[in-house]
Amino acid sequence: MQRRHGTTAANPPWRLPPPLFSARCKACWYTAAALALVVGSFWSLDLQWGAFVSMDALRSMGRFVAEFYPPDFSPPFVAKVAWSAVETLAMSALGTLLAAVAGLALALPASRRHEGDAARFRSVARMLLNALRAVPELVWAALLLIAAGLGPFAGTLALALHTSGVLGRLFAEAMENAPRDAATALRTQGVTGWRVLAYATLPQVLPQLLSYTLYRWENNIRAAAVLGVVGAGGLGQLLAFHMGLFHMGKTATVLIAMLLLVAFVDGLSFAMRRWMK
Amino acid sequence: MHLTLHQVDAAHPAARRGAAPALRGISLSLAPGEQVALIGPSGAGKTTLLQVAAAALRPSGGRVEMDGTDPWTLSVRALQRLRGRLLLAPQVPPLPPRQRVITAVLAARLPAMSFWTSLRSLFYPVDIPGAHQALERFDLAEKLFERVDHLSGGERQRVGLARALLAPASLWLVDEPLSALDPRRADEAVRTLLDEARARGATLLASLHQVDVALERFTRVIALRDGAVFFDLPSAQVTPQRLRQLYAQHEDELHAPAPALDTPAPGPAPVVMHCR
Amino acid sequence: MHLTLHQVDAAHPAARRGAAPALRGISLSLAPGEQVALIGPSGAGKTTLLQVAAAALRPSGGRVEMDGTDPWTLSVRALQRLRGRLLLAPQVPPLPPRQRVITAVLAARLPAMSFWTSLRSLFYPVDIPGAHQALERFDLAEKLFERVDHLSGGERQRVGLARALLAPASLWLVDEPLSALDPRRADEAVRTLLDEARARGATLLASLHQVDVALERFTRVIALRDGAVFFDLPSAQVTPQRLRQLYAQHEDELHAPAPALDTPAPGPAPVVMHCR
Amino acid sequence: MSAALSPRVPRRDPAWLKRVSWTATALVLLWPLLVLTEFRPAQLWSPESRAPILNFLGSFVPPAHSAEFLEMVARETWRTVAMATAGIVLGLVIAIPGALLATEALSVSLLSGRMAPLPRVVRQGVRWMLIVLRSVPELVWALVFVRVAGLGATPGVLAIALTYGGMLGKVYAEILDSGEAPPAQALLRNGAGRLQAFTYALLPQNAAELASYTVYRWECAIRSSVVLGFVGAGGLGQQMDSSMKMFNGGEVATMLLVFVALVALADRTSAALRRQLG
Amino acid sequence: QATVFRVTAIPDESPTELARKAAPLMKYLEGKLGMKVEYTPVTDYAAAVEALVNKKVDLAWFGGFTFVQANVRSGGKVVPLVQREEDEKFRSVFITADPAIKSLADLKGRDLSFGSQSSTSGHLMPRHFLLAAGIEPERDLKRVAFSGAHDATIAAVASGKVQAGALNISVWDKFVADKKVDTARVRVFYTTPAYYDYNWTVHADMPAAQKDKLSAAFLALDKSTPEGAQVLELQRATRFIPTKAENYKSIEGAARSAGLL
Ligand SMILES: Nc1ncnc2c1ncn2[C@@H]1O[C@H](COP(=O)(O)OP(=O)(O)OP(=O)(O)O)[C@@H](O)[C@H]1O
Ligand SMILES: Nc1ncnc2c1ncn2[C@@H]1O[C@H](COP(=O)(O)OP(=O)(O)OP(=O)(O)O)[C@@H](O)[C@H]1O
Ligand SMILES: [Mg+2]
Ligand SMILES: [Mg+2]
Repeated sequence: MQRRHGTTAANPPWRLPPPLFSARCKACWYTAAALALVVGSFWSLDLQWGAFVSMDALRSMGRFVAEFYPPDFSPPFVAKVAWSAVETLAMSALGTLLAAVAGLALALPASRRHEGDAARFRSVARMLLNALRAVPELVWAALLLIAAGLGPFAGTLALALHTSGVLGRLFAEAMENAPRDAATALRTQGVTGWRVLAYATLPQVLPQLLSYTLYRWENNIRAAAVLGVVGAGGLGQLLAFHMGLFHMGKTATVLIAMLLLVAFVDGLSFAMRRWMK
Repeated sequence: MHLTLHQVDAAHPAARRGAAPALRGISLSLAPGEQVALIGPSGAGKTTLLQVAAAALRPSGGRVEMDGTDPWTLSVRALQRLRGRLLLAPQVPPLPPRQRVITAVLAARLPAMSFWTSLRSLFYPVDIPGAHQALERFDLAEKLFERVDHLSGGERQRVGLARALLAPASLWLVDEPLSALDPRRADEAVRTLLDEARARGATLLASLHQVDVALERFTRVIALRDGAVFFDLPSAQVTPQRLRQLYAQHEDELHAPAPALDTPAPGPAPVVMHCR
Repeated sequence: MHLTLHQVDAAHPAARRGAAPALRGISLSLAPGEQVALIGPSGAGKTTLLQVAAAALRPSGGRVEMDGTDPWTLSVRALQRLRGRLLLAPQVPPLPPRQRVITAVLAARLPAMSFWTSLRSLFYPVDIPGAHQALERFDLAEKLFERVDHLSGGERQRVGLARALLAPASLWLVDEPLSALDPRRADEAVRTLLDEARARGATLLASLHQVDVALERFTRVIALRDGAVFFDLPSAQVTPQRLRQLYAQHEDELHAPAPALDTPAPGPAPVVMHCR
Repeated sequence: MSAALSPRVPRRDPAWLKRVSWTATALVLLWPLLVLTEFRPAQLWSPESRAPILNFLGSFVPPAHSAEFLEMVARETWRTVAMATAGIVLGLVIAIPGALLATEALSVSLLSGRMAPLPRVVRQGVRWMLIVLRSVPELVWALVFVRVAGLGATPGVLAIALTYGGMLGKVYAEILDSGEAPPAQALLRNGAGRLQAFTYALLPQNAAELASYTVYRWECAIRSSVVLGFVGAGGLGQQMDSSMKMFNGGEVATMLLVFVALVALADRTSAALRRQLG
Repeated sequence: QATVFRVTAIPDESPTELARKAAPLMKYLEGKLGMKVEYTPVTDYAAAVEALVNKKVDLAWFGGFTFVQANVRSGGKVVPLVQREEDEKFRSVFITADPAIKSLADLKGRDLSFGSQSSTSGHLMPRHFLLAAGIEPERDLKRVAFSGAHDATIAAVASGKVQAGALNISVWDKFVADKKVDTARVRVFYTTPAYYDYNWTVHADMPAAQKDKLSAAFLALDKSTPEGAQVLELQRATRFIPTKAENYKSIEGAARSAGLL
């Protein structure tokens, strides 16, 4: 209320436009850098779009897809696929569960949840999270296979290690981003630490955390497929085996099983979010 | 608790550069057990003042003292302990969605709860009767196990107030406690707050837009305008003329003869009407 | 716009089973250009009624009609077009954090904007003067380019109201527009709303807790209690006795002789005092 | 106001039984998981497994640093970054419309309680499409595209685009749904269009989250070791895969360092984006 | 496509190794064919098969089994041109680092790693001879893994990840010769009988003149010239000889009986 702006003034304040671009506008530079990267990428890759326009190309793709029909639904094979699916599900579920717990534990020191937060271990925790997730599952698996031998245990741990890096980071960001008023209210009352977390921050970010976790689970179903190739068993091993041998019918069955697993987790995450609403 | 502010300036960390500070040279002193209303036009700095008084916002100048100690010189631990003795109820009740009323209300007890009790309370509320009683004071007992995001606006606000009753605080800083309440419940709420504060000897500072309530129920009224104290008087000395000036919109109105408001000027002592 | 409700029942989808419905058998009719205040105790169903009137909540029974058509029989397209002609300003202003005031205010224009214009407006606001003027009506012009999460509570509320002035609507449903405003700005805001609505011939239904404002400024007052219409009268016929009954807390108070409120019973016509 | 008439204090939390039974169910479900995955942590520390793993880890130092190898790593790194970028950009073409169609935050009919049948079908359809896109492994997509584009970067990039399109679409939709609903609802209720509600209410809230998720996915695409090598597109992931299979610790270490650097870069970028948008 | 001649190979060894091996041969072919020759390493057997069947590459290095797969998938439209002399009598070896394993029968209840599932010498033929010895891998072994490539199998056995592995004898010999494996610990405990394996295959639609030019180029490789010596050395071949589809009938039979085709 310091100054009153009349609409009749010679140069009313609204005539002064907010600048759209200035050299200090970091966002503009980021946009430019991103554009340069995208253009550079496409330019250096010489992708062959021409090949896709012909009718022939589409027909040939169609033929490949058609080979998947009919899927092999013979009972022994379906039983085998079902068992592998259970194995994959177990590996991915336990891996994700462990990762969610470890990720949350690491996300706490890695996030600055309020202005006054010194967050002393933030950079250390972030570095640890980065390292965990910079190492791909496959590398973790190879390391752990040496230690634990072939089998699902190594695969599970590999998933858990990589995923805790991923989830830890996502959790930390979700918590830093959450609305702060509820937590601030408790904090001005002298409550600290995990109790603020449990009574104010978590109820707010829980859907987000849950949805990231479930989503990572889904991802890990696919990742478990890759690990299967290294001898961890499950759908992945079946897929690689039959796909490599061009057993298209059997491959189709395995694909359907994977689709169902992913759809199951997707449905679960949908239901969870609905339930939390 | 004894609260003193000496020449306090404060600005919001996110405020744009060049903006006027939200508080300028505020000095005031609240005796233990005093009950003070804070009034002033929108944007005057009431919320900011409450935040400063709650040691939630660090003043950019001046000194805050609580029972003689400056909270900003304390160690983190001691500051936390000090904060355990005060309660700030924000303008918008800070209730995390999806939380149940009982959990939200019991959260006020956290400073006094041990680690294990607070953990246990997440799974099974520790003090159902206590929460029930606090809610009942605000006529909300039947919503005890409801989720806070399933409440109406006024119900949420009352949940926020019920927290005050459970907090182990000796300084209550309440921001616009009545904004979403109907006259009857507003009256009841303010009486409950005052009675409880008196019973515990807690100092109460409440910002209000309901001038009539402020004048009738509180013994002292502090008015803010543009970040500075406009007046700080016993309620009986607050004249309609002063109020008009307080809420006047433009500088010129402040000094010019009071514009003809469309209200007949009331007598010297404020008479409270059915508008409560 | 002509709004009619016939025997409308409504319940919140998330309400727990067995809870009483939020609205029971509401019938009312608003003529085009009428200006009606909606009062009632907290939790009475005011917000719910406004939602039903805005075709935002589907009634579980009864019929809603806007200019003679039931919105729930319309196709989605037609319903969305119809919604373009009404404005619901919620109790808590729905402002996304990080947005600037000007963008938030101009968002009211969206139904009338093409997609490209609205996209362009994100990069450079299309109607700065219009937004400035609307904000000026609420004494907030200097916050034009501020971020909404850097505003005080009352300022946010006024941003929400300024949206109404820009919306191309002929039915305004405003939920507690004055809750966070000081008396002077509240008076100004309600006058602005009423004047603008009158100037455009828009129907205005505003829920309020400020009974004095409702009686003084609006010609008709609808009172809700426990989800049903308690009275629906011209303002002049609303007696203090009726108001006491409306806000009474317990069923027994409703029928027993009115308890001695700590207010001297005022004369038949409500006198508005400085409590505005 | 019935409670005032019967001011009985509730004795028990009504949600208690439900909580106990859910916790019990979860614990019961955990058991078969532990059995199926042969969860025996002690095994990791058995003496016979300690020696080989220490051996392998020992071979990490010194990291491979011959000029030839470093040059190869640099070349492959750029190639991977380029392919990941191209793949993600093409993926966005699928993900953005998919997310806009799938998110419930923009449902007009949901405003009034229940979603209408047609939008529900569309939404389900889009969700299934996204599920199919991301649950078919990259190798299958790659083989489909090998038929038309031959070996090289094209099928790899397309395979990334399809799978990542499906993933991003789903996550975008969930991010939009888990934000605060009232601003978008208010706009829709006042008659604004879906895209308008998206740009005016959902984006300002969620832009930071969306941007940082995209950067994270980009980083994943770089790491993704399987897709690109299949079809001869090369890339750092493929190198890593083969060095790993050969237990060539030095090479693995060098590439891990590159990965860590890329991850740190992505982290910085995303933090900066967050600060800008948040 | 007329200007570039595209070549690929199944990734029975790590792609970097393959690319290194292929470089001199490509240069040699470039000279003989008079056009640019481009080599693309892939990490998946199926990708190589699909690429040749769909004429996305002109020449491919196949194993016996991959050739059969390509032959079946193209409806007999691929032609094997040449093979190494060694490929007429190719063998696989079973290796182990476990002193307790002395014969195929000892494998029961142990872990075994094959190479790739599409490999002839790393999977099909070892499986064939295991079956002949009365061992059904899925039933009798504890776990079957696919390392993906022959060298990877050696590494897996040497590191103790699996107790036994089956692979291509020429890779094994190469590893032993280069001392890349500790023969005191890892040893061969079974060598299979001989069978036909690797060849260079083209699509049947390739013009006859080019086909002839190509086989002539391969057949002309000779250890006495420095260039020929280098190529043959890297290909681990003494010389190339012509081959024909009929040679691989027995592999096809083995594949069918093992249920892999
Ligand atoms: N989202 C919701 N889910 C379930 N129940 C609700 C929800 N919102 C409100 N209710 C219940 O519906 C009833 C009417 O609520 P409504 O919000 O309409 O009240 P109101 O008259 O606006 O009250 P106030 O003055 O406090 O804003 C209340 O009992 C409330 O608890
Ligand atoms: N988070 C913030 N960042 C920057 N400036 C702020 C912030 N919050 C408030 N302000 C500004 O500080 C000044 C004082 O705000 P404050 O919230 O204290 O006012 P108030 O007296 O509580 O008003 P109201 O009655 O509207 O709630 C106002 O000009 C306001 O715009
Ligand atoms: Mg305030
Ligand atoms: Mg309401």
